[in-house]
Amino acid sequence: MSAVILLTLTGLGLAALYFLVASGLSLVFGLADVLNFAHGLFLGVGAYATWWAAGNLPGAGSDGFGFVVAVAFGVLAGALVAVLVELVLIRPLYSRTIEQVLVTVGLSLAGVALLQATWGADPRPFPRPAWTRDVTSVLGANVPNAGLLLIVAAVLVLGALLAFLRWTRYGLVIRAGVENREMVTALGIDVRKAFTLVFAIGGAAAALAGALGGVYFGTVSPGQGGSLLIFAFIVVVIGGMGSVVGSAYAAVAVGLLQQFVNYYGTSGLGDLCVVGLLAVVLLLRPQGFAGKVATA
Amino acid sequence: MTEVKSPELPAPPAAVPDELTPGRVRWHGLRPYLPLVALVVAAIVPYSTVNLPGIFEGPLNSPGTLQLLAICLVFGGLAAGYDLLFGRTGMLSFGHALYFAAGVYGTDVLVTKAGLPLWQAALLTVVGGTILAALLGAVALRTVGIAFAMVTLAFAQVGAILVARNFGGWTGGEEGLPLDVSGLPTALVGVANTVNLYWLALAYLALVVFVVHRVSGSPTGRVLAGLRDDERRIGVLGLDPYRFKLVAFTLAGGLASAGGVVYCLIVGGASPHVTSSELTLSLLVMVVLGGPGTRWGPVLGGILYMYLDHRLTAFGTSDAVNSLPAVLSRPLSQPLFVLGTVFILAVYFFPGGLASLRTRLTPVLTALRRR
Amino acid sequence: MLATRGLTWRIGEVAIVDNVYLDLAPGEFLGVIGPNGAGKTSLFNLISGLRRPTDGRVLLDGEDITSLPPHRRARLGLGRTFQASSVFGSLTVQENVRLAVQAHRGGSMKLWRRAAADREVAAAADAALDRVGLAHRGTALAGTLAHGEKRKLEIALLLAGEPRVMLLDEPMAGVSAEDVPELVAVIKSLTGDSGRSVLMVEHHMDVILELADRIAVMHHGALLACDTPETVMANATVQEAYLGESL
Amino acid sequence: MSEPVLAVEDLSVRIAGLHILQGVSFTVAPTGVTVLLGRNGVGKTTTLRAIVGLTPRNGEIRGTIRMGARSLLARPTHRLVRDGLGYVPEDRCVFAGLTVAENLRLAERRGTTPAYDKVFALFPELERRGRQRAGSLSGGQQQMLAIGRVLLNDNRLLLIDEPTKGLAPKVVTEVAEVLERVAESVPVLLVEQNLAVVRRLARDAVVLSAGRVAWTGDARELLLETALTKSLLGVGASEVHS
Amino acid sequence: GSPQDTASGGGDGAAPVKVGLVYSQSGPLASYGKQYIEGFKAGLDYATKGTGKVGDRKIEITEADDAGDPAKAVSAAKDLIGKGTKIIAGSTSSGVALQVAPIAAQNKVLFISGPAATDGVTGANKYTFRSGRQSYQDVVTAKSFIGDATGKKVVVFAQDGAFGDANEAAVKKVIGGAGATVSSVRAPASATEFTPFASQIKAAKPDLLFVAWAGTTAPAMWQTLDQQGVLSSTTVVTGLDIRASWPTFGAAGSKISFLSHYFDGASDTEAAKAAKAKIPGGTLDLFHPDGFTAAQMVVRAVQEGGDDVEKMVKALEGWKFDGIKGEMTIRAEDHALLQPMYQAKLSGSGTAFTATAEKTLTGDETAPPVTPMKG
Ligand SMILES: Nc1ncnc2c1ncn2[C@@H]1O[C@H](COP(=O)(O)OP(=O)(O)OP(=O)(O)O)[C@@H](O)[C@H]1O
Ligand SMILES: Nc1ncnc2c1ncn2[C@@H]1O[C@H](COP(=O)(O)OP(=O)(O)OP(=O)(O)O)[C@@H](O)[C@H]1O
Ligand SMILES: [Mg+2]
Ligand SMILES: [Mg+2]
Repeated sequence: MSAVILLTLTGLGLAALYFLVASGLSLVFGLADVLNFAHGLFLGVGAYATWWAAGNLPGAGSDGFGFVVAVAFGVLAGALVAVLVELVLIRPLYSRTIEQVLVTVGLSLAGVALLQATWGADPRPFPRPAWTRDVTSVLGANVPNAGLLLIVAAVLVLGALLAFLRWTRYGLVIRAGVENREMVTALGIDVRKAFTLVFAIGGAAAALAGALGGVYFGTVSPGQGGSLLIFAFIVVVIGGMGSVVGSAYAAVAVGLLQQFVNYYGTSGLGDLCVVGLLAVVLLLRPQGFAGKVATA
Repeated sequence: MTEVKSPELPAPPAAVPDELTPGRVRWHGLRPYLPLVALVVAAIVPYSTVNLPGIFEGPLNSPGTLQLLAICLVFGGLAAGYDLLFGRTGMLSFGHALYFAAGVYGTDVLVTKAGLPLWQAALLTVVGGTILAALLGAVALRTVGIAFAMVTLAFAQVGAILVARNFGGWTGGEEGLPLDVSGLPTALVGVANTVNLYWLALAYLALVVFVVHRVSGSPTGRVLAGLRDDERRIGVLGLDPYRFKLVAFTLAGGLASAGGVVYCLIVGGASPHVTSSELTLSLLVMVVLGGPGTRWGPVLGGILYMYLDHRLTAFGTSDAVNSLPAVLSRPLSQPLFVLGTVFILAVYFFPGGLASLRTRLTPVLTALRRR
Repeated sequence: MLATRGLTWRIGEVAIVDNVYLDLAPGEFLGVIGPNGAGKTSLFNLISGLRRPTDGRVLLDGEDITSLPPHRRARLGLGRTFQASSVFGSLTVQENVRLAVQAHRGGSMKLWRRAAADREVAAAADAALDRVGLAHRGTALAGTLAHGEKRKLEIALLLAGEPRVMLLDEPMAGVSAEDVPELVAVIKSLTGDSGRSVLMVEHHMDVILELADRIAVMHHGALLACDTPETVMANATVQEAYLGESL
Repeated sequence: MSEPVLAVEDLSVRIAGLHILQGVSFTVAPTGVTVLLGRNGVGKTTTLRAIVGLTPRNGEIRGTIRMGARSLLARPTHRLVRDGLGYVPEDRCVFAGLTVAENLRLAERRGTTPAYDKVFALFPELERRGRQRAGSLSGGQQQMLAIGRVLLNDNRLLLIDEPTKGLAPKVVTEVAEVLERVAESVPVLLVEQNLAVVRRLARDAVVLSAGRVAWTGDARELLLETALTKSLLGVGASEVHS
Repeated sequence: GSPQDTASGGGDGAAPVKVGLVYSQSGPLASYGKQYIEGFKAGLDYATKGTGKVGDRKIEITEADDAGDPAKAVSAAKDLIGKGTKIIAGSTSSGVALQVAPIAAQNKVLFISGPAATDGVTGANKYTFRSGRQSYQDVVTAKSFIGDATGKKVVVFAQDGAFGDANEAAVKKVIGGAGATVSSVRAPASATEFTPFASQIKAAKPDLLFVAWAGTTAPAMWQTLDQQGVLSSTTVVTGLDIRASWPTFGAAGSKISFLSHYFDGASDTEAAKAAKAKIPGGTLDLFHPDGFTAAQMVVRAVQEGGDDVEKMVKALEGWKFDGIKGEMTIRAEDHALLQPMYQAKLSGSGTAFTATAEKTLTGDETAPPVTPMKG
């Protein structure tokens, strides 16, 4: 019994991590229609900026409020980089979707190499509050606090994103802009601003995932973002392109599936099952869990 | 018709296939023979001792240079084959690496573990790779757009996981599997015979270009071009989109596994690099770098990409780079940084890829000539 | 020739196409009118196979084709145009039509032939282009055509397939007044004694009146009436729901 | 005669090497409907798009376009629209993935009260179908949405490209009536193929032919003179009055 | 020119000796590569007494980056061989070592593999040697932690793939052969969440847990083992990675018994002192000895063999010498490098950790079984 509880809670922690990574990806993909391969870079920027801030920024540290400041700095850095990327690289290519994807591919290559050139390829210990290393006993299962932290953060991010989409006009503007940018401008709306904002939010979400991922793994390394990215992609697609709620469901499904299969099955089966789930979902419901049926 | 955009990727920046534009002005009678001339020139390159300092490490006929060129040529062919899917039919597959990897590992395992003679191993591998593509394509093509990209990615990922698992020690896991050369024809073994590998790669490239060219110029190629624009319309005209896409997918898969066979011989083994989704991504990069849907673009893109990929490691450690201040020299010594940056710049400044250079340069050239 | 039996398409509770019985005799020209949103295009989608009906059957020459995919129906001689032009934007006008001709001549896989060398296909394509008056635009990319030209290309694509039953969805929409008579003539020439049947949705009443043998009126997905032009035009409901007071 | 609301002077547009417009000049009067006529492909849509600043990237524009004293060229589209230039494009361009209500909400301009009453009075269908995705609307319903979207706001000039295309005769009449009423308060530059509609609405007419202006003047005059109609529009007077 | 040309090695006495180093300057193993090259330079200096020459012949080093990709390594090797290089060394990763080794045999040049730990390099062919340790030696060292193995329960926790396979097989042979029951828990190398595996291990209640894990996910793995109480309930043995990774063990570090190939302070030999003095920073690390030893072997080969590769091979086979780690022997039968190995403990906290040697095992004690030479 305690094994099931342990696996469920740690699986949810993993799901939360996947969701945090996927949420920004899903937002940018769903709204701005950019399949952002550079998302891993934003993740890395967030993680390294937090790491750097904890050691160098006055007021920031690895514990208590200092840690919050460090994470805030990391998130800000991620958002900033995302905005820069949008302004300089993505914006001039609007309506050329394929090229946008390609630029993000190039960026993911160059960006990760840049992180590596600056801080080396080896993992560095990540500054984190001591309590995140401990476990909380839940019905006899030792659940890592870092996982619980991720779950809380994921729920908060989910709420914030939904509020953004529901209560502001931006969601509307961007969804329309993806379909037909020209027409949105012809309605008197500066669609460029909205797109930049979406990138900023996507970047911030990624950076938060990077920082919390650092807490979870205990280290930060340049390739970390990339390895999480593939699962994030799977989550985004299973969840239905660009549906934030769908991503949340999919993350939970993927996290739990992986955890339980890895425990009860043989090694590596967890990954295969996730990939299998992706294939099955797409074949049965090409639009994903939450995608609407397109009339074509 | 009340129509809704389905969540599909738009077709790639389309180029009208050369083959389908009849009556284009031929500048002179020689033009149709240019590919042949290029082929002959490429074939006699190994007889030249010309030294191109900075471009190659040694003279053209040195094994190091020929090896590099051979790898470039294979990827030129691979990119051209991938373009059959991406540039010409508008199918964005993220799993093309799988069929290439099937070629590499198929040959390697059959020769090294099963002890088959090379020709049998090669034949079996290409047939097997083609069948694999046909089977997986038959499933994956039930989806379109991003979903298709993701299903193909998922299949390729399964391949990567299986190779990494090292079942029964067959694939060598992350260490890869060196090719057992004891049963191979001696002409393919040893540094002194690198030139034969070069010719093999050249032959592969020529084969792919020829096949892709013929197919795109054929009635089927016309249908593929139509599919790229509007699949529904093709159906209403009385053609089964699924069948045509499956043929393109299978053909491209077969060509890729043939490329894998050649690559395995050139590199002398298999390593899990070839199963990674990054390889498919780099194929995409190559095609775009060159110009999707054009005859020579993908080939040039593939050659250039692989050349940079290999040569940048040398560039990164060169004195010129090392003497720069650390802010510059550190990133520049990372080959991937340079490659990524070059690629981004290329997307910006050559939107149609290398293939569009000609049309872009023509006005400049004529202006110059008039002077 | 073409018949629908209780054809119904529902989305949720709403019937978009509601229990439609329609018979199209060989050589007959049936005009379909009805207010916007009556379900005319949806009916075409069901007949051509782009949509599966929730109920009812589609018969061609007495054969049930309800479960066939679009391309199989096309091969049986069912051709259609689209209300929103859908042409192959990255191909030239000529290539567009050649593709259609080739599709008609047999869709078998020809991987190794030279497409450009097939003179017969080219000739048939040029003939089709000539008929709609687009021959001079042959080398233009279809994507860059002006709206009216795309409409003509749509018809050329249809012609190339030499269908026995043609579904035309508002062929005149957006065609400049000058070209209307010409296009009407083209469509007229398609029928006549050739035995081809046409089902045409059109809002230009004068065009409908000139071409149609019978007129079907759709309203809220159901077939309100299907009769001779005179009877239909005299129908009070049609007057009120569709025609309104004339300008 | 008072100052024109819009003055186009010597407008030339080249797209991908093609001279689509070659020195087009005309004005739009501050009241009533000015109609832009011409065969398919003469450049009517191109003209409208040049005015709202939507010429494609690979296009080249020369000449001047002025609204009052202000030059419109080189100003971004969204600013032009916010300053009161309403545009209804040829292919309607409703946002297929958004609901009808969302389409309308998107068109609300900040700082003004959207005139939903007016729009719903004109097109009750739009109110009823508020939650339907615009992509699943019928062609005519989409057209209503496209026009309704623009009418939510106050405009100084409306550019409308073939609004009656694909509409049932009854709706054509309705749209024409709507436009007639709209034109009482806002000047309209209208592209229209339906000559009956033109006859009913147009005050001034500009006829384009192969990228040039072939005729400008009073619309009634154009439609009355058989010879003129025949030579410019290629239709007999009988058709005009049918 | 002819397409079959390869430059022939300069025959006369005073021409420099070309040595090609193909290793990772970039890519995931760049920091291993860096240690290797630093060690090599120090070793060359040491073995040539600061002259960089053997006799009157200068050793001319050409470096090439393989970025961890065997294809690039093979290209670089072919290029070097084509230019007349007779000695190639390097190979930071096992994949590279395994694919370059056959190239060396096909072209009859000397290949001295570097940090690559795969057992497959030993006995690969007549021309292939190694300057580092191999997985089997790690496992034998691990065995020394449990004393008498009879009746003990041992679990191997390893990642999927060849590295894990090799370790699992070696443990079965070495410790299982000594009477212990060995079972294994395997996990994908890409795993990010280790609770299921930790639970499996815990359920098995082993007397000894042998962990073979490489890569950036290692810290998360250790943390989970610690949190789930595995580290405190049994003896856990693993290999000690490079210094930079020590802080990532965190609190878990002091609960683990380490086997070590090398760390600063593990030995106090002549060579170690010389190396310390020479390398930048003055602190030795895991892979400095591999480079250092390689240089010693290169110098020996050139001294005895001149330009004749066959003679070089003869000169290296059976050679006993003093390296950084102490007495090293190149076993003639399969070119295994017999060398001392260490048991170590990690102590400290934060970013300051120190390793101390608990016990040194001699080269003979850790000798792998002889593999028949394959080619
Ligand atoms: N996928 C869908 N989901 C919901 N409603 C739909 C869908 N497709 C069509 N409809 C509705 O069905 C009705 C019929 O649409 P259809 O396009 O067939 O009309 P139509 O008669 O062709 O009109 P028009 O003359 O304007 O083209 C419309 O009210 C439309 O909104
Ligand atoms: N983006 C473009 N690239 C190339 N040619 C174009 C482009 N846009 C328009 N054209 C060409 O410019 C010409 C004028 O087009 P435009 O759409 O303005 O015509 P129109 O008068 O609105 O015709 P219609 O009545 O059919 O709508 C056409 O020949 C068209 O092919
Ligand atoms: Mg319709
Ligand atoms: Mg127009």
